[in-house]
Amino acid sequence: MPKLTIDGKEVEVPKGTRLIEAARKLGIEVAHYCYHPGLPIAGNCRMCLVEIEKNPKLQISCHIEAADGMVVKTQSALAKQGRQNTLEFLLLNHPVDCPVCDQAGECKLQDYYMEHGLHDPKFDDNKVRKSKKAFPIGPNVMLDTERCILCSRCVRFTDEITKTHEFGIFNRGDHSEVGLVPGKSLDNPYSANVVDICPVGALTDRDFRFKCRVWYLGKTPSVCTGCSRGCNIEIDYDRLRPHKKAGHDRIMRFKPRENSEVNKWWICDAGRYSYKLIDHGRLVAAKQSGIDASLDAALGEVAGLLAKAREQGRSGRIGVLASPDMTNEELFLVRQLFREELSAALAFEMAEPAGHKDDFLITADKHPNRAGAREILGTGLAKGEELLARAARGDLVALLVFHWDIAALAGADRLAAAARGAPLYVFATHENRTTYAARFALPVANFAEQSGTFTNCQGRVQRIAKAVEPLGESRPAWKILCEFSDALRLGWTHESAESVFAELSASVHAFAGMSWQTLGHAGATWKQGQPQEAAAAR
Amino acid sequence: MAANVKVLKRRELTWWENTFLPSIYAGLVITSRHFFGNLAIHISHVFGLRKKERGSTTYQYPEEKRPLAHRYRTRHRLMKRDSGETRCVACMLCETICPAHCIAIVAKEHPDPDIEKMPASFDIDLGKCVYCGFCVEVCPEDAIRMDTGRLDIAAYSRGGMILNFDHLMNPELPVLDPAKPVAR
Amino acid sequence: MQHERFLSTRFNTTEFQDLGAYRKAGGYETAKKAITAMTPAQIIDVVKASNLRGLGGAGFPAGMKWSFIPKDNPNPRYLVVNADEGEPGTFKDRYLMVHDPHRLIEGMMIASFAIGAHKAYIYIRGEYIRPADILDKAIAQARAAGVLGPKCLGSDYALEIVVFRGAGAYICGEETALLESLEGKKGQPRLKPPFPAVIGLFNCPTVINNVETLCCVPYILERGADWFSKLGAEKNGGNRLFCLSGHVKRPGVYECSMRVTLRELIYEQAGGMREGRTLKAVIPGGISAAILTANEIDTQMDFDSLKKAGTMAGSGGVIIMDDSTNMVKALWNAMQFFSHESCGQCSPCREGTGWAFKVVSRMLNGQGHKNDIAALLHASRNMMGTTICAFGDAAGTPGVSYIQKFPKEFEERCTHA
Amino acid sequence: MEPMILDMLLKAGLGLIILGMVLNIAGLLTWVERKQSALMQDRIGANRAAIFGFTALGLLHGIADAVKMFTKEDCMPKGAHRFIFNLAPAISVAFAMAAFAAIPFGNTLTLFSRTINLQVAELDAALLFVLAAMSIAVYGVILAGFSSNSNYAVLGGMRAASQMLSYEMSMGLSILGLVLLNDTMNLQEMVRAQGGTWLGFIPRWGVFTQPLAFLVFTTAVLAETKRAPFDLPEGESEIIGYFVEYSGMKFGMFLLTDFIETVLAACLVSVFFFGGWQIPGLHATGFHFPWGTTIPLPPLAVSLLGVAAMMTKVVFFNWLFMALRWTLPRFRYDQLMHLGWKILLPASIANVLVTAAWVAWRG
Repeated sequence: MPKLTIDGKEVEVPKGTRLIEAARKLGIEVAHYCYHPGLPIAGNCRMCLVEIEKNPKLQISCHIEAADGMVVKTQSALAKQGRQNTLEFLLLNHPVDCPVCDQAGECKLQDYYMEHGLHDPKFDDNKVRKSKKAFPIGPNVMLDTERCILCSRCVRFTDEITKTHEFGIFNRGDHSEVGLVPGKSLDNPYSANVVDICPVGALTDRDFRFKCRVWYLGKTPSVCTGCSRGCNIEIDYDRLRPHKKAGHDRIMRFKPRENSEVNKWWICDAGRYSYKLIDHGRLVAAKQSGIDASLDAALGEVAGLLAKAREQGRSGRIGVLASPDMTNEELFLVRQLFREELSAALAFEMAEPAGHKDDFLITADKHPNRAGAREILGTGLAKGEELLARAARGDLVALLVFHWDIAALAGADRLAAAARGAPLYVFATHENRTTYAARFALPVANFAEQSGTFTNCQGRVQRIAKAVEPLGESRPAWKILCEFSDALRLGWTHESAESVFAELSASVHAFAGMSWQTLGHAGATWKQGQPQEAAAAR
Repeated sequence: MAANVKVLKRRELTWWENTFLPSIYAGLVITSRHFFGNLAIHISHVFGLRKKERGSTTYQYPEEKRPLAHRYRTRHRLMKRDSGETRCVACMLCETICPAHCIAIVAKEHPDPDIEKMPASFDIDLGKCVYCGFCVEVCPEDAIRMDTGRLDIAAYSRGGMILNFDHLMNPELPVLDPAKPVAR
Repeated sequence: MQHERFLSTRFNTTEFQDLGAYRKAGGYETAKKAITAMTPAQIIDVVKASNLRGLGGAGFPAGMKWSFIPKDNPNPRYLVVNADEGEPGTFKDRYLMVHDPHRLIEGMMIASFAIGAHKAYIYIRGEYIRPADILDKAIAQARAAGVLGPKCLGSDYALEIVVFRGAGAYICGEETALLESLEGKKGQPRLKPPFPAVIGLFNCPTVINNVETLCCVPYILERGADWFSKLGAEKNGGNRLFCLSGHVKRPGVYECSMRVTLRELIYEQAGGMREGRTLKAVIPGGISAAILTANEIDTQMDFDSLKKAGTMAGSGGVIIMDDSTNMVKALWNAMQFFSHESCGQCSPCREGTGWAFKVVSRMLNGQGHKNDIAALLHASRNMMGTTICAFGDAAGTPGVSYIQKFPKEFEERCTHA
Repeated sequence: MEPMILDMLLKAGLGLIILGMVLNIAGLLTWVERKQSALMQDRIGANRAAIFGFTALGLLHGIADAVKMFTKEDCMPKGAHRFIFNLAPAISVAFAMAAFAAIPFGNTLTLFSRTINLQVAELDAALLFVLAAMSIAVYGVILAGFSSNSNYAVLGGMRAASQMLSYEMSMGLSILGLVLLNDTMNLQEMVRAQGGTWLGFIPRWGVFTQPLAFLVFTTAVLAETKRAPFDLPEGESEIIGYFVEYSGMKFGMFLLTDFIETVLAACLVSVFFFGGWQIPGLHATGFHFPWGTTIPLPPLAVSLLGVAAMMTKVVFFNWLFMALRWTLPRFRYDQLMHLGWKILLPASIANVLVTAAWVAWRG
């Protein structure tokens, strides 16, 4: 373990660590463009110059390995001057079209320009015009070769991460430009990651194009719900400006959030653009057989029904179809309310067609929390289809369905049969054929509108946080469950998902020892050893 | 820290000054001089004399407009390129800097990739504008200026105070339409 | 000063392109002796003792380079001959390859044996069509005669030589860019370390040597390290081919000892300046070297002396300019070359060469701004020492040295506000 | 009976004429105020109101104002005392106008062998009447403030009342000297007593016999009109006055009261100190110049000249008061009280004592 000094502070790092990472460990950010921790080192931007004692020349910190006794200065006048000179070179042929550039505001050229204060550039000639200005290079990405500083991150990404080799750098000298290999188009399932890694505005997102300036964005750390991988994301939403007309999309984009245990720095395109579902096609008001109804009436009816069933000792004939789309907290409340209090007929899985998967991030299971549901509710439960069949036989006093679109999975006929046999109450985020067929459809908040935790396929419990307010009348399912508990006088006092999680971690083995704080924004992997504790208890 | 205090003594007024009569008299002389001087000029004007002298320093506004300093900030306009298109590229810096939040821009793609971006809509709510001129200073494209010289801004509704893109591009048009509905 | 010549003795005939003639003159005997009677370590020691320096430009001791090949690496090893003679003002390797191709092959054979390579490449610049053909023919002849192949000269040693033609990029003369190019990629220098001796061609240990360097090897083994090192200067063994071009009476390739001075090269070997002209400036080692003025030519032409004089021996391309030369035009020429040949990988060189060229163009047109000299120096200095390969230094050197040595000519042209 | 009825009719007619005249002058003063201040301040002043494009130098603004005030909504604040609120402006304006009854606008006028005294009410105690009428005007102010159910209005009313009371003292005392000298309280008699000259060219006007009284009275009467520099009760732009809750014509009545009082003040100053309708050198038979020349005039002409002189003086003093209003800055309240109680009052008392001593010494 070499021990070295950076800016007067000592640090010990594993052998082979590059200086830039060693500095990062001390909280010192060395300006860089081509270096990316997830990509091979190219060393071509020459921005991360630092001064190393006993070395006459400045060295690039992304390439030099930390050695014992090294004394590195990142902020010496020489190092700063070196970086400033490099920045001047980089900006020589950059069009500086920040006004039209979507990257403006999160652009490393801007950031380092401010940091290095290159306020007296000496270049005063015409810039080299590249062959083409902005043009689309795939379904999701725009390329502007003029803004490119040829850091080759995108080239290395498609070479090393996706191995699809779409990008290349063509021509020589200051006519070099990045481009697609002839005959290719940037359409791999992870294509938009090049937008994130592009330090400047050369690669921009076509979907986000001109939609919002980044400084208007609010950012909330969350988890993608597209599949059971649980990629860490950042929800970027438009902080509603008072003078902007209401009614437009609130969520502007998803950005991957680094988590070395889950998704590294990446996210698939399908997950990235799934933000559109947050505001579109939502169920915003309670529906009675597809017609707008009072939410209070609907809640009251369900609560009354539960209370009556318990009174009459028929609560075992209440069917509850929970969902692996629900958070751990909601599933825990389902368990407490419906299994432990009412001993209702419980299920949370349905037969589904296998989803697309690949060998990188995308998993076949398209639900974010199946692992959590199995841990909390147990694996020995009936399938949703059995509940439907019981309902159709008239064996159930009511059927409560969370999130599932039964019509899409089991078919409209079986849904109709079940709805004839027992009153159907659907708790859904989006309008679909199931909500139309239900006696009452109740709007619930989606993952961007509430906080909670999901457990991904690796057994990693990760927090989501509320980015925007629930749309319309919708509210988080755990709040609805708490309201039912009030009607049954169970004495629950949950005021937040956090307090539910505290109880969950106290009573479910896999979550033992976890707390909202220890999860942090990166999550934590649950305890191995005695899984299926719930099933064992049954 | 002890402050250095210098005590200034006021001059004692004389008895005669204390009556204020001389000051009142002097004041009356001044105002009367103006009164009779201006009166004489006005009367002369009636007879077509002394036309070059003004009997007043005020401007009779609608008929007579005060010359504006060239840097005086008046209603906004959007500048045009040689082709007649707007210079604005919808960078939203003006919207960002505006302390009154009176600017609202929606961007769209420009057919010319060399320009790339242009406003799909550009609204300025003059009812909120504080005429600080920050938008002009911040504009990187010299696309917005406040030099129309137009001060005649009035409307019958708040909605009528909102300038849209056409108004900004054509500052000579009569823009504030009294018939505009009150609601936005 | 008398110079014992050996490299250039066959420059006025083409008969030794033929294997038969070459062998008749004793060719391949040294190689045979080396392969059969010597161990690789012995060969390396001899070469080390001879003070043979890399004659491509960097002047790195050749024996040392060979000894860097890791002994325990299981991967195959390669010898690559850098015949990408792209430095303006340099044309010595062409003479060697055209007039004595088998000498190169023999040198390669010895070097390959010394480093344990069984495959060697000659990376020859694309413009050298005839030399490449001659080499191809010579290799085919040698292989047919059993000189090369699975059993070289009847020994157990196997060696194949491939001639690889470059596509005309100057940067591919840089050894790692050459390797990239050889691997079929875009010719761009690699980050060092690791050095090619550890990870080189196809990620295998590789030695890259210049044509002239390898041509010296058979002589060293034949006549002894002592003879060779005494020929030259201290730590700069042997002779060197100097390519004299420009405003002298007899431009051409001259083989001289490393001890030769620049003055002797110009006034004795090349017959002095053209009629009625006086010397103004000399570039002693190819266009990348710093320029010298007429009163700096008493320096010795070995690597270390020239470095001390503030310039470099480089590739041996001596460019002589008389008093009719416009230095701005000369610099313009150099910068045009560099801005055209920058590979575009590192930002300082990619952008800096173009910038410097633009500034010099402006000066040449008489449109120079008052602060253009400062800008040119700024750009040139900041290119130097900040790039992956030495191209940045090479491209920055002319700008700095021309302005230092001939400031008036530049100032005259920078008068615009 | 008959002459008495005729007398009554004549007096009633005279009263109406004077009333009309005063109201018109007061109305005109609104225009004068605008125009005069404009000229003094290098402006143009009101010039917009037009009938068929004729603006008549802005004179129509008075009419426009009247129309505006009559047509404006008449608001009454919640909780206001309805009766007093309505009564207050009437008191103000009525008593201000009543005071004119005692003002002589000319000597006697002989028409068709009837001698008409150009004074509506031939009161022997006219002076007291005038002072009384002016004092009652204070009630209008106080009541307005009191009835408005507004703290600001009450404060304004109290300010106005204390100011007017303070200055009434000095005003009454300053006139006392004249009463002592002229031995009458009848204003007509007082004017007659100011006829003639000293040394043939100095008119025997009160301003010369009682210069201190003139200064004190003028100051006090200006304060009484509640106009700048004594406009604290109203404080048009800064401090809110007693009529803050008034609108429409009731507000207009307060406004008018100010102007009527200004006319009244001008009349009183003329009558007390500038010989009223007297013209120096004009006798009942015509002009008698000190160097012996005479211009005989018929008695009717003399009477009309007297009326004209009175009018001229009133107009001049109106102009002067306006000029003062637009020249002097407003007093601070403590300065106002200081001036009233500590300067004007002692000065007027001293004036009375000295005059009394003089009268006693002369016999």
